[in-house]
Amino acid sequence: MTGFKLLLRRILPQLITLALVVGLISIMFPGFFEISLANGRLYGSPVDIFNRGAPVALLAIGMTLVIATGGIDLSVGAVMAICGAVAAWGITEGYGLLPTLLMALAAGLACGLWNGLLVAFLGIQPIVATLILMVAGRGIAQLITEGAILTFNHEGMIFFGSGSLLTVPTPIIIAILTGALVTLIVRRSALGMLIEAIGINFRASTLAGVNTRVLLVAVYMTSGLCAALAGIIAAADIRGADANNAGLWLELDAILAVVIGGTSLLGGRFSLIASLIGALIIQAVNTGILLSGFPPEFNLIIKAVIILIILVLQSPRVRTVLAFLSTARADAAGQEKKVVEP
Amino acid sequence: MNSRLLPLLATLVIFLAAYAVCYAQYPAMLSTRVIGNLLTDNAFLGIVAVGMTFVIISGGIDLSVGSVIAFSGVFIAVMLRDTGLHPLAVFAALLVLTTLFGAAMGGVIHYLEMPPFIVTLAGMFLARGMAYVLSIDSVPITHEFYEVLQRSYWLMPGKGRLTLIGGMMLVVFLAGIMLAHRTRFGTNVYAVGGGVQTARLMGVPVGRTTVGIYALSGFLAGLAGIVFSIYTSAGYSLATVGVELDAIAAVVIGGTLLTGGSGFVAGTLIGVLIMGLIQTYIIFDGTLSSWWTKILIGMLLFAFIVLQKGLVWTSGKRRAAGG
Amino acid sequence: MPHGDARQPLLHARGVRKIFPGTIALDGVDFSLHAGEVHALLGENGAGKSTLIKCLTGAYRRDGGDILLDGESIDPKGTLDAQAYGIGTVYQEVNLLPNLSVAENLSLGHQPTRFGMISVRAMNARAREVLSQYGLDIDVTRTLDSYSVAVQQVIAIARAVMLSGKVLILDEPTASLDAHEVKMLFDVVRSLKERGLGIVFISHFLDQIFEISDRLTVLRNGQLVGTEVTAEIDRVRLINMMLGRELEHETRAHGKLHEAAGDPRLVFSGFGRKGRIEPFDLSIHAGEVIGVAGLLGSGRTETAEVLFGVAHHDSGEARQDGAPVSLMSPRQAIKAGFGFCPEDRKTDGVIADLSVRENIALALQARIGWMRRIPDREQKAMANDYIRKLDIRTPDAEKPVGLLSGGNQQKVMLARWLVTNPSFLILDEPTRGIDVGAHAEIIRLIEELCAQGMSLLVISSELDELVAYSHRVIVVRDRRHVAELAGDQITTGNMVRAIAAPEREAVN
Amino acid sequence: AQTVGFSQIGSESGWRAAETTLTLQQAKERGIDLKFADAQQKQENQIKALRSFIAQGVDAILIAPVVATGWDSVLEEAKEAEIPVILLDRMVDSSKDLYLTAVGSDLVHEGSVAGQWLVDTLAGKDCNVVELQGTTGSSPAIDRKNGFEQAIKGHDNIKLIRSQTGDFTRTKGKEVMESFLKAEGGGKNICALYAHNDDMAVGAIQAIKEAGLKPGSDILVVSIDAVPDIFQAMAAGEANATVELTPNMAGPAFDALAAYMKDGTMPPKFIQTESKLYTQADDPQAVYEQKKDLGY
Ligand SMILES: Nc1ncnc2c1ncn2[C@@H]1O[C@H](COP(=O)(O)OP(=O)(O)OP(=O)(O)O)[C@@H](O)[C@H]1O
Ligand SMILES: Nc1ncnc2c1ncn2[C@@H]1O[C@H](COP(=O)(O)OP(=O)(O)OP(=O)(O)O)[C@@H](O)[C@H]1O
Ligand SMILES: [Mg+2]
Ligand SMILES: [Mg+2]
Repeated sequence: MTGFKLLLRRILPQLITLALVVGLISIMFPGFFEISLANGRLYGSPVDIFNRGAPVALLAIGMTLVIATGGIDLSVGAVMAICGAVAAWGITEGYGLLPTLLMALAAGLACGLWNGLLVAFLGIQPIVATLILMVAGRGIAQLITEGAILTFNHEGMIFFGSGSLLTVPTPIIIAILTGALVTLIVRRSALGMLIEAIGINFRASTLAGVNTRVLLVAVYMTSGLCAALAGIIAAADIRGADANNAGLWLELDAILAVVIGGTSLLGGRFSLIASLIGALIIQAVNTGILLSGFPPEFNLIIKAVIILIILVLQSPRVRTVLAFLSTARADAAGQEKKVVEP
Repeated sequence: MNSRLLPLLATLVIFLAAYAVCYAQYPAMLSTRVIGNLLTDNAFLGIVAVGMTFVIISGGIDLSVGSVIAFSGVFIAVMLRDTGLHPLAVFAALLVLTTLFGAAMGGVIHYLEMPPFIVTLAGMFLARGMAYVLSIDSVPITHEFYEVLQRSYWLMPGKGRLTLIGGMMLVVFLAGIMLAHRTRFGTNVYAVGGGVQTARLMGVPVGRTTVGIYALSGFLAGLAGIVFSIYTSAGYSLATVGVELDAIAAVVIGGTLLTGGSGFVAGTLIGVLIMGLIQTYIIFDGTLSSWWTKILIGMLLFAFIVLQKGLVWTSGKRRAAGG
Repeated sequence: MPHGDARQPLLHARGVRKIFPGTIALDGVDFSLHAGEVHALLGENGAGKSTLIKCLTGAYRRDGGDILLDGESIDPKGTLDAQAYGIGTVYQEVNLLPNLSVAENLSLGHQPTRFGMISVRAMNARAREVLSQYGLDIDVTRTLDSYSVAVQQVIAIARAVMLSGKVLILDEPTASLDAHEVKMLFDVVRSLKERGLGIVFISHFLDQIFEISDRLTVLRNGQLVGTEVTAEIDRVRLINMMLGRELEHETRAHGKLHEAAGDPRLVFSGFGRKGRIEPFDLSIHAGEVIGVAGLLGSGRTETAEVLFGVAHHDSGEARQDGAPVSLMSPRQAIKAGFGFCPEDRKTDGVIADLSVRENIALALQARIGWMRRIPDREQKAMANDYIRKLDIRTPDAEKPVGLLSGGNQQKVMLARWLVTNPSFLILDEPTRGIDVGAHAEIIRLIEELCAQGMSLLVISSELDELVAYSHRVIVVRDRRHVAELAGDQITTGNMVRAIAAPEREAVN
Repeated sequence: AQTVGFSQIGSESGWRAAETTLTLQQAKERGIDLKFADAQQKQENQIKALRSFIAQGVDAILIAPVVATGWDSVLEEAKEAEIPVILLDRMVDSSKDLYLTAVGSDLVHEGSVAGQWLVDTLAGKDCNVVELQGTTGSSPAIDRKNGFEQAIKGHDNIKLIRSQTGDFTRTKGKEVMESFLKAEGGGKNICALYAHNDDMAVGAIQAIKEAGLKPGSDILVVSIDAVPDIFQAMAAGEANATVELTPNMAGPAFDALAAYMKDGTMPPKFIQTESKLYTQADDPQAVYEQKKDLGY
């Protein structure tokens, strides 16, 4: 089987889910697929899904790697706020675009480094280690903005939120480029396999000579970097750093995206592209809810029900049943229940 | 001493030391008032954290509890407002409901083999969504029975109050400790946390246990909801946002491993008290801005965890060296 | 008479089938067990022994066939059901819970209760009593993971025996036991047999099979080869049945290796770690095999772990070719050209969800660094090479290693280190759970490797094996290296004496 | 000096940050030692804070209650300890003798001021309005919605066609507005936007601009709070009106407290601050300059 076919089979459930959600929306809202140009920029609901989904997609990239190592990163929302605040502060203080961007990215890396050190060297459980930054991080962000929304009007900075390149909104480009770059690095080098090895059996990987700790730190730093990008986009989008609300609860969406993408929260095998599709699915659901016109008190229920349906359809148990029913392919490898014992 | 108790002991030592530090700075912190407040104010958190301890020991997680508490409050308030039922009847109905809700999540987790994180995340959305649907407004509870409940406290010397709900939390902790260490269900929870596959091969009824764990967590979240409604005499759909994270933090500070398989209900009590102590300290200080409050909470959390690790590590080392 | 064929069997399986994706693990296997007999189940690694056990006890859903207990059709849905039918099982690899105390592990599901509450005191007392039957006097309130694999194995056996009312199934229970424990186990098995239990016994040690079993059934590639009365079959024919071919040479029959000379390649002096292993001196030449012998928990594994940097040594120093080397982590050890194939393959060895190919390439890749990925083609070639060389039974190199049979996982572990071509390889119980054919293969491999100049340190509970390939043997007792045997001194008898010698004789 | 405990809801918006800043400033001017406690949007934290203030024996307590219900027992405790309590900017459901006074604006009134402005501006022209609600379930969201609906009731030319929550934030305001625009024929069906706070309005204005429409003329924008940024938008002609909610609630509160402490003067139970309407005619640039350093 070729690599492409393998990939397709891996992401097929996610693609089908996405198609179903989009189909559902377009039934409820027939004008869904209309795309036009406005201000030299693609304009339409599908574009919105990509555009609004970009921050979560970025977070999901880092989160996928973290989860693959068997960890979790709850701090990404707060890191977004910190980096957004740094970006807004740098720009308003007049440091210029490039230095400001570098500062914001460095802030993200520093946050990731902190998380990574706690997890890899102090042996603190990832959920707690990152909970610390989740709590404190927003405080740090507010410290930078002094609690207010720090607004700016720098065209270069705004470009990252609402600009476009060849009619495609910048956030989409950034998310896709980052996704492609990380996939390339991870799959063209041995990183991917080593990360998976750590996630499946940390001790055995260490004994096999894998530089587990350094790798862990690197993975959390990647997550921090992705969060920084998302934070810059979020700040640029509203032309201001909202330390209180930027990225609030987005960590849950990112985790959800990774899980919908089929990566186990226990670590191990991962697929970045599936996570990205997962992020799109979540945003499609959100956008669909907004377009539907239901009163907002139903938002959460609708979301919960849709998530449950998606997950039930993707659950290993149901998938084996489905695979069994469609006897077309009996060798549905990889979907068989995993048993570690011989 | 049993080496398994080491983290528990470390946590206790740290708590006492921290309290001593606080006392040195603000002598009023040792008043019965503060101690009574510590119990009363954290009663709902403590109760829900007991359920969370079981869930986490089994290797799972329950993100729905905060929303279930909010839902419970709204449910009680709306029922008391719109029907003539006695609060006790409403409590019973509510507990059945939340227990079933938990059991249903456990069922989905076990039978559909879905990760608890996500199932309970959906549960979290669902419960809060239901609360919204019941009532967007906050609904006051005016039943006289509630006044009776609120007035039942024991006035300690020094004007501190040991309230009904504070006492209830302690009872739940005692029951939780017994359940964890003195029943087959408790051992099964630890067994599932040690490894589902292995537990199954050893004949542990994994399905029943998993459903039971989340049902228990649902039940205790409902109970915490009742306590919270007594605490505030109202139901509000936006209440207790993020309490699940507080509960998880308390459980983990109490020495329970999120990877499952080891931990103590008693440790969770200390965890809850530590979290309460941090907050009380910050309020007594009263000079911190909003942001420094958050940063300090994070730093203290960090300090506690590192101290605990260090203590366990050094004493573990000493034991090894001593033979 | 235990094996009168006319009687109704206690446990009878007919036409059991089990299909995994890409593998037919069991293809219509018949199996019958009588009351009061010990029935051995044999076959190569991956023949389907464990799978049959799991189908019988409901741990796997079978895809076909019937199971009769006392003539009644039963269909256990899980281990719990099987236990209710009176079937107690020790599965391959220790299947106990590392986080529970020894006593809890023993009594899980059957804890003594008073007024619905578990009586911890009674539970501990019972555990102590049960384990004393196996000569194990340990603190039953400590968690299981504070004991070595071997101790855990004994506990698992004790538990299964407690649970078995009619049938006891033991899947490679002796893989990590030494002669002493094995004897103890056999005593228990015999007494159970007296009481009329049917016992299924799986092992790759033919001596043990001949010693304890009444009848035996051989599987090959998921198919039944035949059932025989043990007394009526000889070793050669049995091996023939299992492998489907002649075995060229068995372990015992081989000549001594050439003597190593010149400067030692590695010198460890005063190496040790407080609380784990007393400081010891050790020097190793190129092309030399050093055997390590000792009882359970004597500190053999600890010796290996200190050498490989898993446990940091806190005294002594190491020199390689005269120059000091730092061995504070596995990475440093690997950089110095070490390799280490650990004893507990489940927790320390295999990466269960990764494929055979990736597992084999892992150590080499880690040494090369993440940047230079070994191309897929090379990885495949490497994997296929060793799949062939070590006869690893897998449909292809892409199968997740966790789905292989126990013995085959062990071979993958070996392959992982062989591809790194280390100058010094530490093997902790390398032949654990490996079938006769592969066993001979591995021993031949060890000889071949040291002929090529590799130095080895091999820990094994099989003293015969040590005699076969070691140039020198270190005997470990109570976390101390108490004796070193060389040349003609290396005999099973000498080793047993050194292992058992009381304290006063120890220093020599 | 007096010690006063101040339990603030949190720091969820610029407006609230400004309220905190001004409260601290006012306390400092009067030589009051202010104990500040941020409750991070949680009622339970506010109750804890109140209890701790009582345990410390402060002289008075200021509280901006996150929700109206659930304060009875803790307020009773304060009363028993003879500590006067003053409510800031939001009301509680409890009996009036449990607190000294409440300083704040009438949230329903704010909504109706905004609604009335729309009614007056349209002067009978047909208009489809979209609404950006605050956080679902929060009292400002409920009351501001009610007030607005009361004001437009009976004016059949005004139709509320879509209403969705924007969580009081810019990001969500922008995102929700984007979907409103798509759902309503690219914005052609929308003639006015009512946002429950200025932040959402600022976000929505960007969405309108990015859709190629002109906020302020193609789509009228009215919102509440009067934070500095909305004045900038008004100055640029991109927003039309805002209703002021003054962040200086502490000033009147401290005054009332001082009077009460001095000779037991009981203040009125509700000190209402003005809900002033600002439009483009009020020299928004000047108001911006005046407000921008207040810590919004
Ligand atoms: N869960 C599973 N999924 C896929 N294949 C499996 C699974 N379990 C076992 N197999 C395959 O079934 C075959 C039989 O394995 P089994 O474990 O029964 O062998 P065994 O006879 O016990 O060998 P050993 O002596 O090495 O323990 C092997 O080829 C193995 O790869
Ligand atoms: N019979 C026993 N009684 C008490 N403790 C034991 C016993 N056997 C092993 N242990 C414990 O198990 C731990 C592991 O020992 P270690 O792995 O070094 O043993 P070993 O010599 O490698 O033996 P093996 O690997 O064959 O079990 C030791 O720290 C010891 O505490
Ligand atoms: Mg086997
Ligand atoms: Mg060993």
